[in-house]
Amino acid sequence: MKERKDDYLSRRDHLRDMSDKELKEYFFNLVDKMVDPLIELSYENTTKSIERSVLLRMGFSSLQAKDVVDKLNEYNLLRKGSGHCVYKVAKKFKISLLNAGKKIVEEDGIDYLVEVFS
Amino acid sequence: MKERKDDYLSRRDHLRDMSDKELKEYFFNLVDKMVDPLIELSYENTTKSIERSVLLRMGFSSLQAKDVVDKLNEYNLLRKGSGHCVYKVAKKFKISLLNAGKKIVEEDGIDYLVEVFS
Amino acid sequence: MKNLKPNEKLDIHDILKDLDKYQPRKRGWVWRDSQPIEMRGFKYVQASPSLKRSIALPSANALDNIDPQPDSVITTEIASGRFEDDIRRMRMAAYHGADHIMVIRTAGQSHFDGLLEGTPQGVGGIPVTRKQLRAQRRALDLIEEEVGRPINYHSYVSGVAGPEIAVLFVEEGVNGAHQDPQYNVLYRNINMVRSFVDAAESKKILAYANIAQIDGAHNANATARDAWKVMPELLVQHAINSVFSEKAGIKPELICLSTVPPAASPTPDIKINLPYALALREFFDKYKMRAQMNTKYMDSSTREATVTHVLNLLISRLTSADIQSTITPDEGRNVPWHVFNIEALDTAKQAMIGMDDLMSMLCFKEEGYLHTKKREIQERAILMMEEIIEMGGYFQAVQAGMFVDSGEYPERNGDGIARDIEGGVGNNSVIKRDSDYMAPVTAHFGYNNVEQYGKKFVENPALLIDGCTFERPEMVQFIDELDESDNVYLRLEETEKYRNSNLLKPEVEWLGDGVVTIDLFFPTSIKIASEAAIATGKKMNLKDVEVIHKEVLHPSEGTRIQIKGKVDFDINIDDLTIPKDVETMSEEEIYNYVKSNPVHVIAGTGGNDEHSVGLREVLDIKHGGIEKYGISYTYLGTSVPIEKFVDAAIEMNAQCIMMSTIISHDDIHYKNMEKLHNYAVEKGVRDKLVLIAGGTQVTPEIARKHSMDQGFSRGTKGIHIASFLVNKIRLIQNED
Amino acid sequence: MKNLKPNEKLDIHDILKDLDKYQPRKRGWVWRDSQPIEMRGFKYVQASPSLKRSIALPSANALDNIDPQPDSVITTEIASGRFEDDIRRMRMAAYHGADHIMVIRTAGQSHFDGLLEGTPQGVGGIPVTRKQLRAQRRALDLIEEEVGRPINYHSYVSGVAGPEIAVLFVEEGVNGAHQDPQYNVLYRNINMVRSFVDAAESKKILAYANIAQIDGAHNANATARDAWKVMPELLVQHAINSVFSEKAGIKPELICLSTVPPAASPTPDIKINLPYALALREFFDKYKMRAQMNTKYMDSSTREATVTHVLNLLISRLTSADIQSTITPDEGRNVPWHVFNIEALDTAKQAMIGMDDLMSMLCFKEEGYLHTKKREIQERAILMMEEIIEMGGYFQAVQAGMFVDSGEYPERNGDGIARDIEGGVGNNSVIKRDSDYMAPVTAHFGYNNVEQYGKKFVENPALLIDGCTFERPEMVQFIDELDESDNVYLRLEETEKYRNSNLLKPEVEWLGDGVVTIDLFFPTSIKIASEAAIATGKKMNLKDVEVIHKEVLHPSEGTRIQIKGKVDFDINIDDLTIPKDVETMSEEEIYNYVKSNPVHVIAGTGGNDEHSVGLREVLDIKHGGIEKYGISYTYLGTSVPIEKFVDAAIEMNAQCIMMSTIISHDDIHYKNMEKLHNYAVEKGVRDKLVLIAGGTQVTPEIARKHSMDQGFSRGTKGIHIASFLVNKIRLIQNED
Repeated sequence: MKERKDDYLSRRDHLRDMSDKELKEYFFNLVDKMVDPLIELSYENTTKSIERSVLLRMGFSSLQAKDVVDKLNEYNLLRKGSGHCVYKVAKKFKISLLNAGKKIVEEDGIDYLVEVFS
Repeated sequence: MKERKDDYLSRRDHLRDMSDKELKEYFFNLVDKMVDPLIELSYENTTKSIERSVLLRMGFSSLQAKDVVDKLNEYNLLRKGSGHCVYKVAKKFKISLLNAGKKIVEEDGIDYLVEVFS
Repeated sequence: MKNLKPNEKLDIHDILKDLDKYQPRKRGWVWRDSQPIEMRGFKYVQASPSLKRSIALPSANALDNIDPQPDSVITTEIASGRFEDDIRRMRMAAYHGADHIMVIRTAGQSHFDGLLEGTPQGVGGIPVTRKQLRAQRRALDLIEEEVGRPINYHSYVSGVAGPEIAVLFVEEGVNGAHQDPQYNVLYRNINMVRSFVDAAESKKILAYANIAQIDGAHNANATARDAWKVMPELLVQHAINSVFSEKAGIKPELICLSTVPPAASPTPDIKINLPYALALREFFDKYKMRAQMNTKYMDSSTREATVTHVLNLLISRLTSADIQSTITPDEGRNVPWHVFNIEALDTAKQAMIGMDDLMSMLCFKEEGYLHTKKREIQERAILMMEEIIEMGGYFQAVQAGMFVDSGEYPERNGDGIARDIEGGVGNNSVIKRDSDYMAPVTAHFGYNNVEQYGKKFVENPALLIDGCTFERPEMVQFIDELDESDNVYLRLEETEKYRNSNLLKPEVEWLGDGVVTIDLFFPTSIKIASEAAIATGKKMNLKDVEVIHKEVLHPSEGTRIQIKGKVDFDINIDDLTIPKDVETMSEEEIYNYVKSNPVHVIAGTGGNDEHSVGLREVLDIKHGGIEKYGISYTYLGTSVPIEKFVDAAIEMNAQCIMMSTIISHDDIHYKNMEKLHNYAVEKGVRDKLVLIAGGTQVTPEIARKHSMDQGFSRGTKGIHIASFLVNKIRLIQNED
Repeated sequence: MKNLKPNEKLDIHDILKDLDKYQPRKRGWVWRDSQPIEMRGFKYVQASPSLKRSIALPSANALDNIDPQPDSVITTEIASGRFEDDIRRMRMAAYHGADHIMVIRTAGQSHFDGLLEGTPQGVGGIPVTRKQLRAQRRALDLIEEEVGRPINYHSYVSGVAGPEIAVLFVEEGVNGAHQDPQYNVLYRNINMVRSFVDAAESKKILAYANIAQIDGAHNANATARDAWKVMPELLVQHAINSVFSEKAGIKPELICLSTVPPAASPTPDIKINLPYALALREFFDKYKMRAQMNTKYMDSSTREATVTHVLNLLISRLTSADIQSTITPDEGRNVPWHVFNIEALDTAKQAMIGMDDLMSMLCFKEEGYLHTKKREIQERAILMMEEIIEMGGYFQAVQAGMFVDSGEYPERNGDGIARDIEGGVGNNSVIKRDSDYMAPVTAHFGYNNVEQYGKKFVENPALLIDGCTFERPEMVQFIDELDESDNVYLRLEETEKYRNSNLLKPEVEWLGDGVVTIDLFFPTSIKIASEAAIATGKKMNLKDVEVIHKEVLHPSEGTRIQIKGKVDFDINIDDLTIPKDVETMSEEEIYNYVKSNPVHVIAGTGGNDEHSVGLREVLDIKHGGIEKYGISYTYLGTSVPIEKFVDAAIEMNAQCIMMSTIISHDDIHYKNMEKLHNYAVEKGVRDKLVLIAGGTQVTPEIARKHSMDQGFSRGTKGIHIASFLVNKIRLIQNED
């Protein structure tokens, strides 16, 4: 930022007459204005790490999760959810979740996913 | 002293209603009662150390002062003041204070002192 | 695995055994059970229940060894880079009052996009892995039983693999974690969009397991040129993370603000730090305070750091600290060593107990500087937020370099840390979720269309797969070592000869590292003293000698130099003569013996020594002294001429002389012992008399070396002396 | 004698030369000139003017080395027993803020009925003699000019030769003294009648020269079993001495109460100490407070003592301290060493400045515990005095054992120190003055019939002899040495080879004593660790190895042991390689060179290191960095991969790489230096590039050893780097 002298005394004019309580309320109103867009952003998006964390919870090891997510990302399928993809393949082929993951890594399950999510 | 349980709460009865200021005044009244006899005692008495300190101030070295005071004590003359004795001898024989001291140690001046203070 | 025994070392092999099958005993954070306690007549208000096993402060030995515990959770940070050595330190720390153990993470892991496995060695901390976490949690499960208080285990959810690490933490029983996307953005140069998206997921996961979260705002203090000028910004940073966390699902009572008194003496410390502490606590009263000690104004003096930290603890006691972190006083010069973790913990315990219930006596002035300054900090923070919103929000503000500027807002020096919205590690890695996006797991944040598979899954998406690892821990896969050249087994092998063997080597952080510290004063300038110190270290057979601290006492009269270096020899325990414990007889046995064989003791302090407290305690019946067992004594008082002891013993027909001697200057205590012995010989009574010397600088060995029959030091009780005396008198009588 | 130069040692031979002719420059006590000051934008309220020369706190190096001085006079206590070694320590202490130097007296002198002469060695302090006093005062006269602040010199008027010693103090320019007859009575077993009679004379003499008087009440804390239980008695003791002193002629503003916070943690320190401090200050507000630190609850841990002392300083700042005494943190284990006097002084300065103006923010609660407890202590003291008077006065009370009883009055445990009115040293030695008693000297207390020689002498008895030594210092006789086998010349001879020679030996209290301290941790029990430590010390070539501190970290995992021992070798300065100062060029010269020879630098923190403050300070024009001299730079940020430095240098055609590296764990900083060098070699640019490493653990030697051209550490300014860089670039260009 550009350099600027301390102009606190002139800037604070509108705060001067607030009580301590009002000041605190105003503070948290401003916080909400900063934070709400960030929460919204997080609500609507995912990342490779999030997707790997989903697979971990589904019983994958870190190595397995990485391979599955990388493969799904290659095919632009993470927008559907990695867990979702694994779930779909497992259901479809009536195999375990871990085997479904393996199938995806081996690109066996990818066609099915591309098709079902198209 | 004999052992005694803490009886503060019963003993303090007469102090309870004093203000902080009154308490302080009372405290120092009691101090005076303890200290005045000690000051009185000091006013009326002397010691070998006091007498040596007088001689030090009169220009005697610690070794000289010790000898003079010991000699005067031997002849029960400290009640007159060691400095007094030295002063008397110096005046009488028209010698310096230090020489007067020497004279006393050598028992030369003692007779005169015993006489003049009798 | 069997419980730990205090007198047996924890065996790391035991910890590693069957680790793949170990499951943590519990999840979630535990606060101390804050409650008033009473001990030895002292009432403590801001306190918590005593430990089953602990080590009291050194001076407690004059106070019946009481070890009152304060109310705050107390943190220690461990960072040796070898988790197996950290574990030993955890155990030491727990005994000294730590119930929150932060194991620092290795530098650089935050840029690793994924999880690490195995147990490679780290720099300045360990690589966080499942195996490392599980081994340490397993050890802590044992240690918390040993000391009798739950211990919170803490690690770090930052970097580009946050959500995965958060899952790991839930699965492995981690109880507290750092999580603050702003830390990634400002200090790790991780892309800000990625950081916030990941953070919401991470926080939701932490929330699930009631893991306490600590933010990263304190790093601004450590980074800014003048740490106290970022106070307004700190309020903003705390606010962003706290409110974001709450909206992501964490309960306010598990959202902890990491706050550091930003200034330190020689600034007017409390004048700067107190208004800030109040400003913060007033605004953020629904959250918790993790009070950290100052790290910014630490040099290599451990004394100076200790004083600064006591002043930090004063701020905690004047305001509040739910978690009191400790910073080791050596952090300004090296990655913390064992002894300094313990020093920091003792300092916290000592100061917090010492300042117990401080605010029952004090209040804050409601008018004047304190209120004005507190309010000013708050207003400056608000003004900063107004400008951030005006700029278009947080991302734009960071991009413009609004944060960690060295000017106190609204002053700007133009030296803030600016990050590009489209830059940093992990840029462009965020993926928009489609409308049919779904994740069949517990604690997933954000849009999750499980409804497409049935309404019943909305509340519990993991039901779709019959539960995830959070409900079914047995699903977790354990990976052991991946790196054959860097793992705990190799490290253990290297130091195996020091493990449960007869070989010892001094250490500071790793078993057998051989490092020792030497404290030296040379009557010369700092430059010459430094070189002389290194030369001295070499002559003392040290390798790798380095100066770790310099202190000018006067430019020409003298300099203090502390050096470290490595010894390259081992100490074989078999070669040492370990003194045996003085055997104590039963009270009954002593009493009966003395009843039929009267024992009289002559006691006093020798020579020109006026310190009689210790002696009177071992004599007096009221203090459990020898009188209790029917032994009679004549107390000659203080500064007793040596001859008088022996003369009195002859006169009173005594069996024993007990001479107390505290002053040890110029070896006067030794000289008096020899004098006592010689005079007794001269008088022809030496063989009939038991001669005992006592005093703080007296040891049994020293006393015996100087012709006494026995010596007693600090901590001696009447029973020790009475036992020795009765034994010795029996021996003498048998000889006769 | 010429003034002291900071870079030259004080020569004890100079001090001793013509000492018989030396007269002190002034008499009387000097308070600090308490006034607000401002420094580097900080305002200090409880402060005093800066010293001309001083050594700031270590961390001040991050704050432009400011060294604000607090308002209280600050005391240090020196006790090596050799006055010539004490003098060197005084000089060090003055630089660290001491302006009240107490030289402790040797044990046992108080029973000597007369003055000692010469300079025999003492135990735990020096024998007070004229020669010793004069030499030390002479040294202080020089030292106070060196630091630019008057220094108060302090000694002891107790024992059976009080009045003589008081005279000596006036004659030799002593400025402060302990004087309290109760100390003689209770702790030295000197007859009480004699003590009080002597005391009045002593006090009158002290009063004459405006010597500040400190009482001895604090000794009751150190003696009582539970120090806080004597609080009521302490008020009584203070009252007796203060009022007695005032009646003997001392001005209230020179009557100082020696007060110690009686309790220490793990008791609830402030809850006990604060009400007491208030009780005392309320009653004794016309006198001065000499706040001493606690000595009772000190063990061998210097850390613990330091924390206790900071809490003591908190009491001083919550209430008041006209004189702030310091207790060395090693007092629990030995007669203080040089470094610990300095530690104690730094602790006081740091804490007092840190807590500057504390009470502008706080107030005491007017109702409740604090007031109730304060009042209770005062009332208990009053009840005690009532009983004393009832018993027949002070003498009777002492005889009955009223004092230093371990019960809190009115509780009595029957273990007080009882003394016989007709007992003790000097019993029956008081002589009643006759009505013609006379003493022709100044400052004589009590009955003095000078009127018998003329009315005009009443106001000035010394006129009778044309003035005494107080008016005519030339009358004072100087005695040099009396003991041929024990005097300063013999001691100087023994250590002459270390005095202004090329030989150095480490020391702790005496020149060439050879004592060093080693700090060790062994992963084992306290008993084995102690023996292992002694064995280690021996293997490190130490003689007389002794354990001075033990700290259990865990009963089986580890113990800290500190040992001391003596080295028996000398270090020859001629054998050392003393690094030269980096020569700095003039700003002008650098600026002109860079103007015609553009210099560009690539800078960043290396590897996984996020600490950038130090680097940015030496770069930035605002902080006086290299930019100021026209040197341009590219800042690559933090955690820069090593290769990137070299690649950027090639790309930007830079002349220099500056890599900052703070993390030194596991020698990562060395490894990165080598890596940088090797990569530059690999890329074929090493000989054209200046490689500089910087960081707190980097030294020029270490950096050069690891293939850098130069290293820079703490305290580096832009000009140092710019000078080096321009020089080096010139060299490279000349080689081309």
